[in-house]
Amino acid sequence: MRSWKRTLLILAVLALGAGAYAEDITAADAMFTANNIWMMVSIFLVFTMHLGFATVEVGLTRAKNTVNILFKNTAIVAIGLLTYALIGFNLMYPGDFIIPGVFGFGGFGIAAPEGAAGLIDYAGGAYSYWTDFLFQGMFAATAATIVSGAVAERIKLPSFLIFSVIYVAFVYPFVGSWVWGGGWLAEMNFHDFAGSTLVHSVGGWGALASIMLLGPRLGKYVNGHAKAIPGHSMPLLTIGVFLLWLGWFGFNGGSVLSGDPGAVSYVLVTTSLAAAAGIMGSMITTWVLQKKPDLTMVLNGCLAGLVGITAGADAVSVNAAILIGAVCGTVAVMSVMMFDKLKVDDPVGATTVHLVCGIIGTLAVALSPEYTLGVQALGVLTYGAVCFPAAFLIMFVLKKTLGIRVSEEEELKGLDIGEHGMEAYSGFQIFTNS
Amino acid sequence: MRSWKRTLLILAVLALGAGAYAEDITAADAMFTANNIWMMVSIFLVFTMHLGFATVEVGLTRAKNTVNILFKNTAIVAIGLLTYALIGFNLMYPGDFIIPGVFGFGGFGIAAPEGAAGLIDYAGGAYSYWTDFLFQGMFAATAATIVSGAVAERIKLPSFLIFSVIYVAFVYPFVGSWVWGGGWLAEMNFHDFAGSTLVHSVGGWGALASIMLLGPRLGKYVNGHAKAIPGHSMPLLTIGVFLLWLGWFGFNGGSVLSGDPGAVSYVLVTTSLAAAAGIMGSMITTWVLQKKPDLTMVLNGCLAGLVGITAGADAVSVNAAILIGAVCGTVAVMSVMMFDKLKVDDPVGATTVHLVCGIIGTLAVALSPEYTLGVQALGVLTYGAVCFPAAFLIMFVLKKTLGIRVSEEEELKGLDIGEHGMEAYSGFQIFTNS
Amino acid sequence: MRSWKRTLLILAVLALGAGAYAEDITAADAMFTANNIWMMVSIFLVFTMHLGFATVEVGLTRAKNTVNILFKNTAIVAIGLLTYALIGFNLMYPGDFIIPGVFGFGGFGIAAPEGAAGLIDYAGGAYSYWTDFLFQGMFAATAATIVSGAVAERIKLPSFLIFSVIYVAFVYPFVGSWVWGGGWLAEMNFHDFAGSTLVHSVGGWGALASIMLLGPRLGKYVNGHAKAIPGHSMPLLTIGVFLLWLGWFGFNGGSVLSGDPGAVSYVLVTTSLAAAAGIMGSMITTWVLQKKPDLTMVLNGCLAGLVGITAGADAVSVNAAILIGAVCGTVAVMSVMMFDKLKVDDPVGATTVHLVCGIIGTLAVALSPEYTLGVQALGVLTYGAVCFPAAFLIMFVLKKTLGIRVSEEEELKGLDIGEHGMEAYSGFQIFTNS
Amino acid sequence: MKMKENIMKLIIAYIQPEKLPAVKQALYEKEVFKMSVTNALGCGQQKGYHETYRGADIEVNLLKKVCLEIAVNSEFVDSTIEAIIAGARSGNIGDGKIFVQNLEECIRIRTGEKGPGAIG
Amino acid sequence: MKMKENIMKLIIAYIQPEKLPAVKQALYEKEVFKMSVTNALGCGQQKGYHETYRGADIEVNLLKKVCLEIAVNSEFVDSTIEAIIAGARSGNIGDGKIFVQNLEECIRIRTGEKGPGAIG
Amino acid sequence: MKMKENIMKLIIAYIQPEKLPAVKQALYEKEVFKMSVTNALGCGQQKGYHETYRGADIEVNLLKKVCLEIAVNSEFVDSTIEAIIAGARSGNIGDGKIFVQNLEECIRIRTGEKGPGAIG
Ligand SMILES: Nc1ncnc2c1ncn2[C@@H]1O[C@H](COP(=O)(O)OP(=O)(O)O)[C@@H](O)[C@H]1O
Ligand SMILES: Nc1ncnc2c1ncn2[C@@H]1O[C@H](COP(=O)(O)OP(=O)(O)O)[C@@H](O)[C@H]1O
Ligand SMILES: Nc1ncnc2c1ncn2[C@@H]1O[C@H](COP(=O)(O)OP(=O)(O)O)[C@@H](O)[C@H]1O
Repeated sequence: MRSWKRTLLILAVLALGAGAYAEDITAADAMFTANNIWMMVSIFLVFTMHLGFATVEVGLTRAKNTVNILFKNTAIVAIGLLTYALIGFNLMYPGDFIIPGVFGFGGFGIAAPEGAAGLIDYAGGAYSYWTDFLFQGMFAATAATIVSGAVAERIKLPSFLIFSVIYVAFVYPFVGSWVWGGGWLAEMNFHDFAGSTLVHSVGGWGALASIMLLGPRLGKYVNGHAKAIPGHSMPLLTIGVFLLWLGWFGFNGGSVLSGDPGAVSYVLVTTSLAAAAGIMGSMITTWVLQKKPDLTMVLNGCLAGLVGITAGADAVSVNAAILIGAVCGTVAVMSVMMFDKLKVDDPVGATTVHLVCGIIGTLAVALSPEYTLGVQALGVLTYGAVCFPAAFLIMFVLKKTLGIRVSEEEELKGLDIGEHGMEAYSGFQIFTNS
Repeated sequence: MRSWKRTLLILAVLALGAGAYAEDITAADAMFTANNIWMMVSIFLVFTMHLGFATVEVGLTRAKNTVNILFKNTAIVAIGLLTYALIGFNLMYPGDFIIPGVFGFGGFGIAAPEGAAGLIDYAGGAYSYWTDFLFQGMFAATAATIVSGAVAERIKLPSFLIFSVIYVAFVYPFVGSWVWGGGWLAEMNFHDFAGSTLVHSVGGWGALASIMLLGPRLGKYVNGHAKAIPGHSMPLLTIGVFLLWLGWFGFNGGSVLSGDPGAVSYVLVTTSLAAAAGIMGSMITTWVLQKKPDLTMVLNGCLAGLVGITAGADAVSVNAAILIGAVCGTVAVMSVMMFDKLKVDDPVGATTVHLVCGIIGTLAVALSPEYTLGVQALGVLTYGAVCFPAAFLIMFVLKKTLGIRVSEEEELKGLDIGEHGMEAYSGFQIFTNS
Repeated sequence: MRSWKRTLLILAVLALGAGAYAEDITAADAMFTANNIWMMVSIFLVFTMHLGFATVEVGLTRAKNTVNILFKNTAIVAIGLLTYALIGFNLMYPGDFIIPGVFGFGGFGIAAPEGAAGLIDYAGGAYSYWTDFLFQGMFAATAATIVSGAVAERIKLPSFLIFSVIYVAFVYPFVGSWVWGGGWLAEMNFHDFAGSTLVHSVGGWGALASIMLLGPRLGKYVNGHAKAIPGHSMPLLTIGVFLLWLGWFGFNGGSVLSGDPGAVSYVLVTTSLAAAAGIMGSMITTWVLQKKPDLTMVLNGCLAGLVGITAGADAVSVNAAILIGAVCGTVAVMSVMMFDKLKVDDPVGATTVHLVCGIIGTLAVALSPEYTLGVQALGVLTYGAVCFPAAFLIMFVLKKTLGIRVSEEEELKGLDIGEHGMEAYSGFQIFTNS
Repeated sequence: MKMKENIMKLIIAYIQPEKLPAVKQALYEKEVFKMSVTNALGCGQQKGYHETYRGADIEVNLLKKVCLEIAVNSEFVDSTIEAIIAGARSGNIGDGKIFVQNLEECIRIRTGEKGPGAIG
Repeated sequence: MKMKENIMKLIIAYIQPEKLPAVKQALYEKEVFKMSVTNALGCGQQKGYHETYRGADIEVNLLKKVCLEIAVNSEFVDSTIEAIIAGARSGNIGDGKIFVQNLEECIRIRTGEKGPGAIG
Repeated sequence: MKMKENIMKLIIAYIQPEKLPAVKQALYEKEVFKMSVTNALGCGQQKGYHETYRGADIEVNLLKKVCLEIAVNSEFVDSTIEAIIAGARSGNIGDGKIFVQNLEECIRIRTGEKGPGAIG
């Protein structure tokens, strides 16, 4: 903060006569600065989502596994940013492809083009090279974070970290390049505005594959029917969901890739109304199906609405946005129950929120005349066909080698003691028998 | 995030020679973009306040009612946004009035004026139509949230939700139109910059009416004198107050309705200093009156200062701002005690913070030569005369029909089990006998 | 929110023909508005750090001292802002010095220069006077907050508050003027971009002096070797660290002192990568040294990386940033252990994170060709030579007069009951015997 | 030994948490001022309740109770029991139980004092 | 007195927390439906564990246990004990202990009913 | 029965929470290694304290205590009691109480072992 340089500047200015320094500022410079500020704000908002994910996952699981979840989510952010700097960014935005539209790689590491090429000319005055990298990098970790919630309370820490590195460094950017990198799906006019499919489904498929290989938590399915394993902190869950909604303003709003007032503010409105409708839809559904309204379902419903609108936030009408939110909120409640029926144990509902609603949202883009259900469905299937097997393979290899599941004893005592040798709430009396 | 389109754009640009695309950008466009970004940032900050309210209310109440409070606050945000989109926005900003200066309605639903009329020309280049809607919409839910805290730990969920819908959809925007909608009080030069009266007192009057009809919590007043019912989480309370202060930067700063550097930054300064003075004023007062300084009082004092400065943040001097904050902080401590003397049970001090300090702040605007105490007082009285009876009526009808209070047994066991069938802190050993 | 004035404006506009109002807007105005918005966003982010500090400190200490820590951190923000308005700002940025380069004072209180001089001309169109004050003011409290964590769980509240007032009102701005105020170290080209030394080390030296006078917590060192005193909430700790990282975007990004897209976005990237590298460095180190990876160490490592990059975020290369982060993360783990060996009891690792890594970061600036290790080292030594004795003196006087340590009985029962007469988690069953 | 056995009793009562204040009140009136309280989970005739959490079944059959332990000299046994009943009875299943045991010895840590005298 | 003494017993068992569901199951099968549960910390042969927290040594020798208190009529004592053992035994150190005491009296608060009849 | 009665005792002690480490230390020195600990709230001569919360009166008369349960063979009773007193006494009101009861039986779950041998 070298205000003294500022002082000098001012003196200079005064010397020249006030405002003189202003002459060489163009409207384009000012626009570039404003646009870039918007993108940086979006970076902060997306960053905040990682805290949101951490608290949601912690809130929906048991106290004895809290440290482990927090650890995973902290590590993922670091892994995401560093691998994205090393490989991901240039794999997802290769510039020109090696296998046209399918695969490209711009080389290792990050470096801004010289001069204006890395600044005002980098993206037509919308943002700088560094802003672009960081915005995209903040997205990258998300895919692994989604998996983290689904596998919580039973996965071995090292195996999870290895999975995350591979999934975030290679799978996510590789498949991402097909749309956002300008690949073949983009050319087919497949539309996924901010990532219902590219981010959320990619994470969701990874989560599904992982929990299928991992199996349910001990005591989750007792002689054939599902038992509840209540999360230990509703306040943390709620804090997380609000932070995620907040972050979504940047996740979707930033995906406009400029500060364009009309476009961005419209996206913020569709995003907010879909989230609100998701709350309402899930509230009614849980009240009807469970007699008493379940807070965790309503909060899942809010996220469901947000994931659902992500693909078409810029393209659908306000009413369509509300509809998408309401449908996703309603489906979310049923989907959580369905996965339990199928004995697929997902402690936080990640597969429901990110996979199921990610698919719904991607298809719903067809509500806008510009896009066709066929192409949207093709995109959905493609990502499923690639990401599920990929995640399954990685986890399978880990299962056969390092092993992916903690011992029964450790699972009972909790992963906090087992993996980290510490408690999350030292001194508090907590019944650990469930 | 269609970076590939970006790529095309860049190619185009390079073709034309760098910067060429920039030619048609005007300073007004850039200013519009910057202003709108500021307003969007304010939206995010005001949104954050809803999380702040939720955690404050949870922190100041008992563990056994936590889920219920979180549920209410989540529902309110959704209700606020959806009803505001359907009715509120056009009731509060009707454009032209049906009953001049008193009542107008612009029709159901939201739709942006075509072209520039919804963009740069919508508000003289300050923000777009959608930005306006969302900023105003984020305010709307606040009034109901304020009530939520005061009625906590004993109100029936359905009745509260119905009350919220009516109060937020009709009462708040209707009375709001008198000032911000350009109604009769605005014409009389009544000044309420960001809503000490229009938002906080409106909520406060609703809270007062509700708790008078609801009665105190069991065990609050034992043979004639007040017993303490300690809140269960000081960390959640503190998180909430900090988030509210943060949100207030957007609540007040955004109320400048443009990014004007001088005006906005001045408002941020008066807001911050009033909050700081509120902390100091309440700290000294609680230390003197209670021997030991009470954290909950100091945090209430901070909010008191913020509510107090809200009406005049743009109009009063820096010293006046500090004075207003200090007075509100001091009064807050005494007011909390006074309401207890009056056997009006308000678990979170909502009536003190939002009503009492909202009134003080509105009157204090007269410290600025531009405004008169008489008109400010008239405004205060008007809102009390309309909102208190309105809220009272709604609650009264609910009391006679659905009932507004849970059974004694449910209140003792806690609303989390009663209304939601779940616990907020599963596994934790908590004494529920108080 | 006077939308009605807006309405008038629009009418005016339409009268003049759309866009007419736009004529007198210059690119410089737009740039000024954009820059100032960026600085205001930075203010919000830095403000958020205070909540981050509060939750980190609470998370790493015992439940029985929670209220006291929250109280201190709330008070400090108020003290910081008010004293900075009264004295600090004009002591740190005196304009011209009384003792050249060493000491200056611009007079009591704050007041913006008239007209453009306080606006567009104040800082060459980068931000307004009020923005400058608030941004700097948000930094001020930080130094005292750092001390707060180190002295937690045993210091007398009044003595701590008095210490904070003096340290924040006089010491911090006085020594700060030597660099940011344009003093002698600035003239020697000592570089501390955002305050590894000016903020973090200044706080760190204060912390070290204080805990040396205060002595370790009861039961911390039992017959010669260190016993663990586990913190009571890992979720609060994690929330705090994420909020601090978020805040750092404003702490470092705002220190560019304008919205310059290239400069700011580059700083955000170096800051993020250093934080990520800090996580990785500490993760590996704790895993190796403690067998099981310790979450608290990894989170300290993240902060260590952030403190480390703060001095050179604008000057070092991307790779250097990663290196600095990794080194600080690794050193942090060892340093925490070392301080325990030295029987210097620092419950939150403030001395490690802010002092040790502040020094490393300041020296690491020499990785950039523009700056020399000699001058950087001189700066480090100077601040140590002034701040440590200053803090020591203040605390020593307090120790001999008011006393700085609570009674043994109070320490055992907890400061929440002792200093505030309340519990942080009313109703929860907590073992208070450690 | 024998004798003492009849002199001091340990009364253990499981009651509904919300009744604790009333029971304490009733005990005070009978001049029983000393007691120890812990919170417990109980399972008895009161069948517990079924809820669903995220659609899955959750059967809560361990209900929150409060456990009182009161050491008294035998002449106080009856009045203590009456007081507990007076404060804790609601007539509903789940009101709880009172158990009485012999106490061989009682020592006041502060003074080392032993026997009946140390109880109060 | 003597007689009663033999009629009712209070069984106190300390078990591993994770065994509680199994023990409850086993007790139900033996038709013992009533019990009180508290969580406790235990220290015994099972030596506890050492961890490091921020590099400092942390010795946890008070391990989480669950305490069961079950009042039964003497004819149920053996079957109750068997059930507890059946549910709680893992063969590892730390499985826990069962203690049996005499119970002088038992009162059902709801009805005031006394003696063996009030137990069940 | 009679005999056993004299062989095993259950010692229950309520102490100040902050004294637990000292008491454990003292017990170790007397070679008493096994015990169970729960936290309790106690109300006794120690009058509790008055505070105000948000200006309203809050009377805390249930103070935090720790409850120790130790089963021992009779020859250990005295040394155990001494150890507890040694560790827990501060001379102030609130130091706590020790209660001694007979123990009819003791079973080690792991081995099924019964009687005095199972205690240690
Ligand atoms: N035989 C017993 N052993 C231990 N605790 C018991 C026993 N019977 C009852 N309790 C305790 O008393 C509580 C109330 O008993 P319950 O049978 O539900 O009500 P009631 O005594 O009115 O029939 C139980 O939750 C349990 O804590
Ligand atoms: N003599 C005793 N007094 C009180 N509690 C005991 C006693 N012996 C064992 N316990 C309880 O039983 C638990 C298990 O005992 P431990 O000796 O660790 O296992 P094992 O009985 O298999 O040797 C202890 O943690 C403690 O709670
Ligand atoms: N008669 C009793 N029955 C049950 N618990 C008791 C009894 N007397 C004392 N206690 C326990 O011992 C603790 C300390 O007793 P107190 O009377 O306060 O101190 P002192 O024994 O030094 O007079 C009490 O808080 C309570 O937990």
